Amino acid sequence: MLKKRIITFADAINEALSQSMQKDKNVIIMGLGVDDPGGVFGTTKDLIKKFPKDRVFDMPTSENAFTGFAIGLAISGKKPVISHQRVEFSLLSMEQIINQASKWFYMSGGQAPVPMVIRLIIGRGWGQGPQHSQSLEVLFSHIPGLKVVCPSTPFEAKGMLIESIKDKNPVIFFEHRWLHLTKGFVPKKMYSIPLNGPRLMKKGSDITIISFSYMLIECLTVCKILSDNNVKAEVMNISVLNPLSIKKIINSVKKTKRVLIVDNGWKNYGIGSEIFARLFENFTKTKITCERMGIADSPIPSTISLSKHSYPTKFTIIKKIEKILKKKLIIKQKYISKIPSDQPDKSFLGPF
Amino acid sequence: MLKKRIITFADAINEALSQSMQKDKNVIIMGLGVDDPGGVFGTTKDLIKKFPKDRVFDMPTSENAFTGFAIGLAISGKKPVISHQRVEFSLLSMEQIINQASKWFYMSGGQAPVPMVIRLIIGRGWGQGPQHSQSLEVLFSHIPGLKVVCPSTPFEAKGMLIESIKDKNPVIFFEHRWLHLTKGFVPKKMYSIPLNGPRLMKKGSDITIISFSYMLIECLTVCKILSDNNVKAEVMNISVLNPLSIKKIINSVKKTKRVLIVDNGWKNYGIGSEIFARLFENFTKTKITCERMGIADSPIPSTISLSKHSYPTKFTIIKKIEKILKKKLIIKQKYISKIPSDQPDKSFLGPF
Amino acid sequence: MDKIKKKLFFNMLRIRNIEQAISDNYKFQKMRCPVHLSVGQEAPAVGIMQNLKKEDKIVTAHRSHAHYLAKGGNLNSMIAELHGKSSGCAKGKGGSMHLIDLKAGVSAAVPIVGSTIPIGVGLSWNIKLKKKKNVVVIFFGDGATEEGVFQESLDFASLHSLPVLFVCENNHFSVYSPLSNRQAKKRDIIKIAKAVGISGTKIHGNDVLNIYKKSKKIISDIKQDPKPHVLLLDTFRHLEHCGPNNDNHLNYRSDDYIKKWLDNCPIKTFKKKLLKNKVLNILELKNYENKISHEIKLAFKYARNSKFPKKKFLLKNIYA
Amino acid sequence: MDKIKKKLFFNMLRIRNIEQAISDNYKFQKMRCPVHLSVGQEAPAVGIMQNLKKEDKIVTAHRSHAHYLAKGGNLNSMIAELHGKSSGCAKGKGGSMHLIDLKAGVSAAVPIVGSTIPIGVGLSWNIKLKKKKNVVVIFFGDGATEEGVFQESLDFASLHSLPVLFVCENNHFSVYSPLSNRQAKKRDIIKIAKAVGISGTKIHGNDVLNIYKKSKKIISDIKQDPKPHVLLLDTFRHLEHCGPNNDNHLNYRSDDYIKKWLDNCPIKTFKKKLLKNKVLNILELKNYENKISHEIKLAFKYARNSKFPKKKFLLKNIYA
Ligand SMILES: Cc1ncc(C[n+]2csc(CCOP(=O)(O)OP(=O)(O)O)c2C)c(N)n1
Ligand SMILES: Cc1ncc(C[n+]2csc(CCOP(=O)(O)OP(=O)(O)O)c2C)c(N)n1
Ligand SMILES: [Mg+2]
Ligand SMILES: [Mg+2]
Repeated sequence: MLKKRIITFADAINEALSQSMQKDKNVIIMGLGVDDPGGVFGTTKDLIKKFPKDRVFDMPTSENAFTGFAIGLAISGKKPVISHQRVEFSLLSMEQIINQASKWFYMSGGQAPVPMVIRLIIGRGWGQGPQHSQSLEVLFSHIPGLKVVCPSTPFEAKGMLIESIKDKNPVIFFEHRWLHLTKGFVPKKMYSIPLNGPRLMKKGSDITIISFSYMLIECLTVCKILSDNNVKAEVMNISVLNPLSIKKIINSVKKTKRVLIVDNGWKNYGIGSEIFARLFENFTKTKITCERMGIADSPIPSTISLSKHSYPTKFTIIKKIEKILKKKLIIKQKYISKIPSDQPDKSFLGPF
Repeated sequence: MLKKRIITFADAINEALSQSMQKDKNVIIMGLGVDDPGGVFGTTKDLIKKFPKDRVFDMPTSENAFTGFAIGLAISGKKPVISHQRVEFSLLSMEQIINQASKWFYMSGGQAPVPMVIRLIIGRGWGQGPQHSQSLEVLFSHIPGLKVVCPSTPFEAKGMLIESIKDKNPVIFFEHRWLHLTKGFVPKKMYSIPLNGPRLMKKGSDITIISFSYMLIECLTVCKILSDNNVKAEVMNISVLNPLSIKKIINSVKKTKRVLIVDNGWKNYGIGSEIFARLFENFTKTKITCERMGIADSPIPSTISLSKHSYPTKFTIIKKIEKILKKKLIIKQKYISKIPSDQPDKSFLGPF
Repeated sequence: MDKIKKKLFFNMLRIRNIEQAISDNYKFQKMRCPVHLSVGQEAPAVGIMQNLKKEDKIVTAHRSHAHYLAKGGNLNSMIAELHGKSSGCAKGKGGSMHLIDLKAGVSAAVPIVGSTIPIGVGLSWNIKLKKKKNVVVIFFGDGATEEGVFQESLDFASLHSLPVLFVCENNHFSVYSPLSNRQAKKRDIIKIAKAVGISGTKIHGNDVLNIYKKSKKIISDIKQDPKPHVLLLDTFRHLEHCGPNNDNHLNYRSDDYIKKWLDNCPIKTFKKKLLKNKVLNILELKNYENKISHEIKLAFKYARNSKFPKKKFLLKNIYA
Repeated sequence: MDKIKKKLFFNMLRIRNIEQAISDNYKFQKMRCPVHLSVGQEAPAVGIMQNLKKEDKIVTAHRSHAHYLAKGGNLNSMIAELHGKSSGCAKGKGGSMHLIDLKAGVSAAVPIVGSTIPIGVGLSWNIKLKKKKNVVVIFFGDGATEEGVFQESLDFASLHSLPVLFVCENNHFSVYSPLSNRQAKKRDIIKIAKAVGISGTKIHGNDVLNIYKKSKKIISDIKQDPKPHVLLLDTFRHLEHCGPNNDNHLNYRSDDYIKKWLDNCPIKTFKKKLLKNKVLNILELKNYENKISHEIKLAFKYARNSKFPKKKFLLKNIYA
């Protein structure tokens, strides 16, 4: 009997890095603390033991410059993977990312590709507060020339990171801190998942739920609640935000005619806005019902008493779905978690 | 007989700065070249002659730090107005803008407002190329705590800048380089225009055209062409992108049922996406026809032979309207400009 | 002078015990935010702040508790903030990494490394513009000097002769990263300052008395004749980078190194000296401990009894 | 040595005349992009590049024509690029501010001040990783040293002993802004470098021979034993910051100052010396002029005769 191999998302990232480094000696890991005992939430743990020192580089807190160093490496044949333990730190390097990395291939007339990966970790919970829990996917997704990838499962994490490293373009690779702890099936062998758009997570016919990153996990739980209520939801995971491919989503909505978009970031000018627009561009004849949700449009406060209202939850999502379906839904006791809203599970006690 | 006072957009900005400085001694002007013979495309010209040296500050090319200096000034009672001659330079200061300025009031629990204005100039034409002609409004509009203002006429430029300086919040004030040269009626006296949303530019009943910044000017020309064709277009100017108020637009669309959104930036994940979404959130019962346009989703190339296809033009806009109205429209000879597409008028010959 | 010595000692002890109380109580999961404790690094805060007036301002970073307290930041509001309560110094919206007390001159603390450096320079610029006789002190770590904005800020403070004291607390680590991973051996912060026209002083960062004395002169000079100064203070953090515990088992700092620095604890060494020189006696010490412990008890009680902010505050204060 | 002197002279003259031709032809509105001409600043490019191999790389900024040409960048492709043609070195997509010639080792030029500095450091890091005996030369202006990323880049190059030569062409202005508006009087780039462990050399930026000689030694040292070096070269731009004209009427530089520097023109002074010392004679000079003028004529013809890129290329090359 074959037992499926279950590992954490963080370990899946680690394995992707390790196997990519093994396979291609041009792959280089760089970022604050990639060689330290924490190993970027475990994702780079022990790489320094497996590979020579000149492939795993701790960085000074010079985020702007080291993004430039990575570009220099990339245009001369290396494949750097840089990481920021919070997406907020990358704001120091927006000039290099937006003006340089994203346009280099284009503005060199197609001569100089920039094969690099920028891992951006989204924080959440345990009072991280306004400067350690932003999402900001849209800031990158708006920029032609950047690929923006948001895996939601350990399986995706590994396959999409391997593919992102292979890719010849600058790839912004979002990892939600709370996903690092989640577990799932991940094959041991090296495999890659093409960066070509939405993935069907669950088949259904009553409503299409579109989400990505951590919010997708909430949506999958919601699906179980819906199942209990005899509602068959189809769940689409837009794991690639840019370039955005909408075809599979259109097909799903053709079937369901009802859509809920649950954004992983702020709602206003969010990822959901673009999807919303694309849907209505495509459904000019057929009537569809569409709603969207996202993080409340304020800085995310530290105190749990407020931050618990920042994020969409199973309950607020169900409420929206009730509105769409015009139908009352019942939530069984077992879904009512006793874990405080600033912890993904009991094991997570901060401090960061 | 009263003759209306006609001045350029750049002069209107200059007047707004000058009158604001006159009125409130806390207003301080800072930025590269604010005291030089060019005077930021004329917008700060001669301020150094009218005001003491310690109110008009040339800056080193340290964009990140001087945004922080401005925050320090603002939280201690000054009202700094900083400028970047290209929006691209502000990317060096995204950390200060997004993590700090936008959240300071919130994360201080409402104790420390940050009254400052960041003037961002959007370049276009004469081969500016990929790093000197981005728009990027959405990067700021997505951030709660920032106000984002995009005047289109000299009248708006003056009134909204005066209001932005008075405002207690960080205001991102976008000026399109090509607007600087445009002329219009501007009262001499100090006046301000509230930062509260869309402005009706032209009344009509057949179609609502929504735009902002320089693209709005194109749309107003298009209106004349439409007029010739007996099409009555209503033009709405979303001069405040954040916080976005949609009510007036809804009312307009209630009447016309047809909408064209002409974005001033890239189409994908653009300003238009949010408006599109808001429209369909509001029109769940009534059927509306909605289209959007924006800058082609690529870096903007230097050569005129390609950049002329980057931007929406009178002709491509008319084409979209033909699609919406399902009707052929005639464009009179006089609208067919002999000025190359990389010049707003004959006088503009670069070099930047 | 003895009075001041006692005060310096008391202030250090107070901070130490408050931090210890946070550490002890963290496990109860009521302080639900990251904390970067200042244990071991009390001397710079206390020594320098003794020379500041209320109207002088400070800005600091993630490791801000000592600075906040030494500058006179309200203890109750700080502990309440850590508990996420609406009586907190940032109404619960900030947490430990966003301490602020405008009345006491604590202008800001934020957890983005280096970010308050230019903001502090902006504050000092305004002091100069207003022709006031005050100073801004900017606290940051060795890691923060690697941010370009540090250099940009030095440059500007020098160009405009601003009344600002840059204080680098060099604890030799950025999280687990030793200096050798991040900075060239020959790199010298005092020289970096000098190269842009700013004078600098290096003092041992655990010697509170010397810090007090030297910074007294420096601060009074700055107030007299505005110009920036850089102070470099070598020190050591006792606990883990972030969180309530000790992390010596991770071995990123050698046992010898740790022992050397623990022997050199700013409070232990100063206490020994004060007792030896009879500036302080055991009874007074006991009194100090009691007084502080009482204050701490009240602060935690205050925090616990305070209310959480109501839901509607989520969308309040986004715009002024 | 005479051969080299002649070559240095010829290369400077060639750049000067090319730039002059661009200036002269700009009014025909066929070069529809901003241009930042190098007239007056030919010596650093020519002097340093004489010591580089094809495999050595350079990066530069907005004022890049001299660097591109001195490093061996293709003239036809450059003029075509300025004309927006598909035969341009960046297929017309970049314009004057984005010159590139990978074969010649011109890795990049971009107009965001300071931005290629870390990218150049990245290139040199890779040389070190590959254990090659090459060098990267990074060209930038006095203004660029005000960007924090300059300091961050120096720091890292020093930490990892990278084979990189930082070349600051100090023309004392950033657009119209004099140094005094931007940098403290006592600020010293060589000292800034030293403070992080990098040695530096200041040479007069209009003395091509000395630049050649000093940089020869520096570059060969770097190739032998990789470590960074900073070269500071004072110089003067003859024309306006951006565009084809002279802007002396704006009076942001005094007449005396301009005269002093024009008298010190790198080409004029070197020519005088070479003629005086009989290294060069009038006939040779005439030949040089003719040869260059012929080359320029062909380049402009090439550019004019080249085709514009077709519409479909707008959306090509966004992704590799
Ligand atoms: C811009 C940025 N990069 C990285 C981090 C992650 N980080 C938090 S604290 C810290 C250590 C900084 O070291 P130092 O300045 O020496 O302060 P210390 O913790 O030693 O007091 C780092 C790297 C951050 N908060 N901000
Ligand atoms: C980040 C950034 N800020 C401002 C500008 C505008 N700008 C273009 S060239 C230039 C002058 C820079 O001066 P310097 O580095 O000394 O070069 P020079 O023009 O003197 O050769 C400036 C400020 C820019 N391009 N990029
Ligand atoms: Mg430290
Ligand atoms: Mg210069």
